[in-house]
Amino acid sequence: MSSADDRAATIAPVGGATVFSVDGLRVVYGKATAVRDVSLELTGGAVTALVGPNGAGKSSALLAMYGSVPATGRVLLDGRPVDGAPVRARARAGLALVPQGRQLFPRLTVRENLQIMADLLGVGPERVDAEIERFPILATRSRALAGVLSGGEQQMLAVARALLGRPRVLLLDELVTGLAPVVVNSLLETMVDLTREGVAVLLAMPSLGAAGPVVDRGYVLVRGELAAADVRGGAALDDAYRAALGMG
Amino acid sequence: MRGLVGPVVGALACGAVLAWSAGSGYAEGLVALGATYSLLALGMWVPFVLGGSLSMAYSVYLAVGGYVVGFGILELGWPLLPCLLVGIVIAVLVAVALGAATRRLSGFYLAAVTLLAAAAFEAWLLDATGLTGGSTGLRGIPLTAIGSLEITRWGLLVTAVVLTWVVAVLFDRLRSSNFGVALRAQRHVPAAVQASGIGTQALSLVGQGLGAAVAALGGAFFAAINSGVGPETFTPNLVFLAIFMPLIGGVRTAWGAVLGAALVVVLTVYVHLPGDAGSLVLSLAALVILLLWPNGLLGQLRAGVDRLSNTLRGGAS
Amino acid sequence: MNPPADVLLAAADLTKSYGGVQAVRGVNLEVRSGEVVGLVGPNGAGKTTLVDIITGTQSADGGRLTLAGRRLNGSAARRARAGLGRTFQHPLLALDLTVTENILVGVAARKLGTPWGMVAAVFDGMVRGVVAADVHRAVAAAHVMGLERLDRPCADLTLGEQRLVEVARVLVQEPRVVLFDEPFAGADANGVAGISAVVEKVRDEGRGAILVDHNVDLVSSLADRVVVLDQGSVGFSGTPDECLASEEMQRIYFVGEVSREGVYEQRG
Amino acid sequence: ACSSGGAPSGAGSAPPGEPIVFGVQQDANGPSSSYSVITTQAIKDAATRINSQGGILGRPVEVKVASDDSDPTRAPAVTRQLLEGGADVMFFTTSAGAAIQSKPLVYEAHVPSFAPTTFSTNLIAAPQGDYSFLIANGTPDVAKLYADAFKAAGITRIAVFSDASPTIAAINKVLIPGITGAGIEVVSTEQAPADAGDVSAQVQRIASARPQAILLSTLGGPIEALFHNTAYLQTPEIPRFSLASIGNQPDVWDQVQPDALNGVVFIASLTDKNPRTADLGEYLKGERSDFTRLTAYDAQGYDAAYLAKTAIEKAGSPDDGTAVAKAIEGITDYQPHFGQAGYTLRFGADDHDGSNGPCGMILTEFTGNEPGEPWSRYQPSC
Amino acid sequence: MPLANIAVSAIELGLFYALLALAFLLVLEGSAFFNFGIGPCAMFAPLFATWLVRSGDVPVIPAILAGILGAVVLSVLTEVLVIRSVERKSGTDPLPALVAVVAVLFIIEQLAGLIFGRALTPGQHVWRHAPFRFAGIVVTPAQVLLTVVTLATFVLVATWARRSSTGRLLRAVGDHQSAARLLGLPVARVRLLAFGIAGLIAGIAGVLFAPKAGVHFQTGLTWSLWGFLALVVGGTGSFWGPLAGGLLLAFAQTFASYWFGSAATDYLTLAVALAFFVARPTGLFTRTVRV
Ligand SMILES: Nc1ncnc2c1ncn2[C@@H]1O[C@H](COP(=O)(O)OP(=O)(O)OP(=O)(O)O)[C@@H](O)[C@H]1O
Ligand SMILES: Nc1ncnc2c1ncn2[C@@H]1O[C@H](COP(=O)(O)OP(=O)(O)OP(=O)(O)O)[C@@H](O)[C@H]1O
Ligand SMILES: CC(C)C[C@H](N)C(=O)O
Ligand SMILES: [Mg+2]
Ligand SMILES: [Mg+2]
Repeated sequence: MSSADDRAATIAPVGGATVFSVDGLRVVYGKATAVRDVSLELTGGAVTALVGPNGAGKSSALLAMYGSVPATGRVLLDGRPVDGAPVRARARAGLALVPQGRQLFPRLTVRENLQIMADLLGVGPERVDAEIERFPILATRSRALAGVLSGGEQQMLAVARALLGRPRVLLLDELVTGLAPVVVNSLLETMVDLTREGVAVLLAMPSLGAAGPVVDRGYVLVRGELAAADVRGGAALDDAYRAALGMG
Repeated sequence: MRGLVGPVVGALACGAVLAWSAGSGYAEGLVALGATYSLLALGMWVPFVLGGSLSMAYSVYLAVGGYVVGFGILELGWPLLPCLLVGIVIAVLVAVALGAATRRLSGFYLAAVTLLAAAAFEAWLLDATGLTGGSTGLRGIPLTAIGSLEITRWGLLVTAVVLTWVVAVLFDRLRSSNFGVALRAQRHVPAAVQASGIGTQALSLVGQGLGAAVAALGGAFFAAINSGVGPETFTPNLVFLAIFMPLIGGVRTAWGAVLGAALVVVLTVYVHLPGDAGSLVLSLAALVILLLWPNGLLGQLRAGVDRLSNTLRGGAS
Repeated sequence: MNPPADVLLAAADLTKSYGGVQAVRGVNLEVRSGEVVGLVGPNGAGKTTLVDIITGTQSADGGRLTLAGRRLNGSAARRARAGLGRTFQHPLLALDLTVTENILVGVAARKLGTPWGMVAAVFDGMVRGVVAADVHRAVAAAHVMGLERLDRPCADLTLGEQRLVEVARVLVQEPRVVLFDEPFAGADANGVAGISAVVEKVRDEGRGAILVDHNVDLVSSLADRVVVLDQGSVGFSGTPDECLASEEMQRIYFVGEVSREGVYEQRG
Repeated sequence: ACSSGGAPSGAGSAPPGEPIVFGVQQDANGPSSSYSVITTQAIKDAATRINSQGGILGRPVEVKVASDDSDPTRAPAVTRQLLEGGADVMFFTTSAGAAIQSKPLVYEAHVPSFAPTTFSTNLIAAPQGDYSFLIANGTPDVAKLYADAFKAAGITRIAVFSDASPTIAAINKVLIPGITGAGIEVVSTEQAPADAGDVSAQVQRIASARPQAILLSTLGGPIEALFHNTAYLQTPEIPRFSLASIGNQPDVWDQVQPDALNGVVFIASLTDKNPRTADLGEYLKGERSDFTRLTAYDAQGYDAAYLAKTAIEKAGSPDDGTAVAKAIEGITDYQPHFGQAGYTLRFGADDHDGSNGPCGMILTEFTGNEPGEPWSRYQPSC
Repeated sequence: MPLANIAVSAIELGLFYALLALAFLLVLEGSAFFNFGIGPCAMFAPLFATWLVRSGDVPVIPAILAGILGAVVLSVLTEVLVIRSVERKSGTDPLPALVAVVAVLFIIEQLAGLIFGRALTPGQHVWRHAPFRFAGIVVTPAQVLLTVVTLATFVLVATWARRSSTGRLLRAVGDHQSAARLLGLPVARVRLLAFGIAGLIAGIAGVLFAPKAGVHFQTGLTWSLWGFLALVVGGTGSFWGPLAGGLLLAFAQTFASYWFGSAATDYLTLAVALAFFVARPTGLFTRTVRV
């Protein structure tokens, strides 16, 4: 973990261009409103965090940004509105999501799971090979069914799938869930590397945990509404989160 | 409060139907058929709607109930009541034996094997001439007396309807009980239910046995009321019809099965349709109901009532 | 092998392989009364498989299990009745049932243990319907976990909330040994506190627990002993402090991406 | 499903007055619908003709039809509906299984009933057979006919192929003992479900028993077509005989391979030599726009209606069903529109099967895939 | 040559079962749904073809093609008009859609009875030729045609599903539909494709088998049950499962009848099925994943 601390000092200040933003996002399930009027911005080269307790609406917000659940509000990718655009169009435009839970195809092999996404994005097989190589476990089990992998292995596959299209905006729902610390560290390192290439990263999670040091700025979501916005730095975000929950 | 709605409305409906039918042989016939269908649909409701296992052997349990009544009264000279009980016991035993033989099968694999079992049973009814009367079946079953109490056809009919009411009320309670909750849970997450300490195979066996008992009751009353039963009386086709019933009526309550059964009787026998298109109209009606209201008629009714009471309450406050 | 009297769960020489993958190889493990055993290890180390073959969710290829000195075998349901309880790494709930109903399964399990129990439950259920006392138990457990609006179908719950329901379900079962498979994954501060309290309660009541999680700090703070699983076998076992300081832990857990390369070829 | 012809048939020329109701229980959608609807139509046509001839006892005839789709569970309710609708005479054109389920109801209601096409004698047997009547030659007649025919043709070893339906099981129970009783050896009995996809195993088993002929005892339909196709391919040298159904199912002829039916002998009930048959053909041609060919079902349905008329007139009123049933039992010389020219139907107190000797049947041989000439080797003598 | 002749018939029957089961499997792979409408689709094709030949004087080949097209349309309509909307409304509960398709089955049956008549309808022969006879074995041209077409269909479908990107997409959608939706895969189109191809295969199976014993309006249910049995025997783990299942089922049925007598067929079938499923409760080919 010490390496992460070192990195925290060297992170570039927030200030890249805004590559992705949502304005007045609202998600309604039946009678319940899960997300109301959420607005946030992601800047290229920065890791942004969205924290909130269970049921706050984080996943709903991410799914809405990706276009997977019906929502209202503006969504801008590179300044162009993509709300109303289908998932496929957003994905091809450079948006990627690692969803929460088991959203793989269990009876397809590891490789096939990646190929499906490669076909959707229109990227070549060499990208599939590259992403499989990123996780040694996946490389050795590329012909196994995704549904027999361990929980953490499945999570790695989900991350590999999201990275296939070299996205410019990465939405990560509970990225580190179920992953061993060594993998967490290396993944966080990967995220930081990606931001160096100008990618915007959004990490949604119920607590900052190990991700604290890499976070440039953050938002706090409570009961579907933003309790704090644009908080700079992991430590400040942690404080804001505690305050929002009334934990001093 | 809410728990009383089903029993009370159900009792009123049963009473109304009986009153309507009194005196008319035809109407009584309809009610007898409705009661038989209801008991079949209720029997299947437990394993199928609650437990999610599609056993197609229900024609067997109906036939067991019917044949035991025929054999007991005609050949052994027994009164009706012991015949009913023996029929239920045999049906439960058959169901448990079949269930045990197929205990590792689930879903559609179970449907396939039970369908074959029903076919084999039908063949056996033809072959076991000594017990079943072969192709003729058992005909001319007389109405017996219980002690000095003379049993009439009308008495049988009232009893069948009352039993339908009792079973529906009991099953409605069963749905939300420990057993019902476990049975419903194992439909989708058998591994979790097992990990809690509940043997899912035993659970569905008990469900199958319970369903078989109720179906046997239906078969027994049908045979007694119509004084005969034969190899073609209860066929697997009936079981296909019976899987419509709870879905049409609504799966959330056992009354859905009863309402569905009643609707099937109305559409296929009661109403006069041009061109004898009853089967077609029934299928179309089932489809339309499923398309418009996937929770069935009662589900839709309940939603409507809820909406109404909401607006009323909203208006008041 | 004659384990000491206070050993609740004893596993000897457990193995399990899938085709070429040997997921668990010769694992020995003990859980004593009042003890929480932390089980950590890299992804794919075999933790979930170990939980599965102990609880009978999957069958083991070999090995012996005892619970309080008694041989533990047979179906998952039988082992659960003998006193094992577990949660699943991915919450396993009946999504069309409500929160209360899902927890009620755990309550019901105590009455539906035998076929005769089931038959009795059928008659009892038909006459009495749902029993208020049972519902109270389920609701109380839900409240312990901080769950609200219990008449929602579980399909409407977030994954984090679903995990809490699972813990509540195993809680009402009152098992003698509970196996938690990554209960903290995705839990917020309240959830962590709630689940921790449950683990503490299990210990305080003289029962036992196996706690699988990747959050080593949390595991260390809750566990009396930590077992490190690596490539299917026990790499290290000791107190949390010993474990954190151990070379094995450092090697297989925190550093050494390098050392994990080729893991699967080795296993094949 | 059910429906009812609301107005009296042939309303235009019908006499006024309270109608006498013919209740017809048919199979409109089920497995027997292919022949049941034909019989029903013939009953309606007969009613039309009866009405145009002044009705029965000066009263019009009304035909009410309801379908049980050959479902015995529905049959009693449908029967009760028709009885409630005032049926004075019942006609079961539905399957025998459904008719048997309804037998107790007509017995209890004291309403006489005809099953015009059924030849399963279960229906008229005790118990509760007192109000049920048959018209077609019963199975004992069929057994005797074929026993005599086989003897005449020098055949002493036969195989029997059946479909696995209860109706056929009931028929075989009488048919096979009847044939073996006459000294013909049945060396093999094979069966297949009515919806079987293949019968080559049955054909080969039959072949290995080396019979001199095969008798098909089926309800006709796909299974009979399948058997002829398979036997024609694999054992063309063994002659085949069949019951009546195939002769009345032109659709089955189309399904059989070219020439596969050539030489098959079956029991026809119609012959040009019977003037009444020709007359009925002419009449129906005028009544029905889509008339193609007269079948035995037409004749039997039509005759059932006229038998009902005769009996009601003899009884003097349709109101007392017992009297009408007695009247039917007294009919001894009705001249039907099927059978050989001199054939008559005869009922009696113990004889609810109107058929009267084998002359109701004509053994007919297929030429190509169509019924051809009467079989030259044997015909029943009247 | 009794055994050889029976084997020829068993193969014919087995290949027909196999095609029906393959149609089932395609829908199952593409939409995780047991489409009991397969049998009626298969029945519709020859009924419609013969109706065209008889009443419209359409030549045989165009009529058959029209029949097969009809089966495709029927299958696609089942998805578009019924299953899709029922599933959308019923959420996680699979029962409403299942019951809806049983309703569709009866509707097709009854409509076919109404339109094409309730009598037995002969199948149309694509290839008129005398049966081939060698060494006492008889093989009909219809059997040759069925064999060739079935094998070709299996090779095509298996290769397509395993190797092509559309085939992969099909399997993904059926495997985890909500994940497919979440990722933006064209779920509706893929399902349509699955139903369409299933209808095509069912239609082909129907017209190729109909000449054997004809079709009538209630054949559809029987055919659905046969195909379904073949599928569960074969298992759902491989596209070759239906072929194995169909042949196994047909051989078991036919040879059991031959060796033990046809009177015992029903009992034997049940006994064989019980024994088989005790050994393999989920069929021959399976793919299992963890809970
Ligand atoms: N499909 C759904 N139908 C109805 N309500 C839903 C649905 N999905 C989520 N919800 C509700 O919406 C709210 C927000 O859910 P969401 O999954 O976005 O929360 P979250 O912040 O991601 O929680 P967690 O940290 O547990 O993943 C919750 O109250 C949840 O119960
Ligand atoms: N059914 C199976 N078929 C093939 N391989 C399997 C199967 N089940 C598990 N495995 C493999 O066995 C290994 C151990 O899996 P297990 O789930 O026990 O790991 P774990 O320690 O729980 O990992 P994680 O921390 O990621 O959950 C993994 O590599 C997994 O891919
Ligand atoms: C016309 C025949 C096929 C009728 C058949 N014999 C029956 O009894 O139903
Ligand atoms: Mg979430
Ligand atoms: Mg795990």
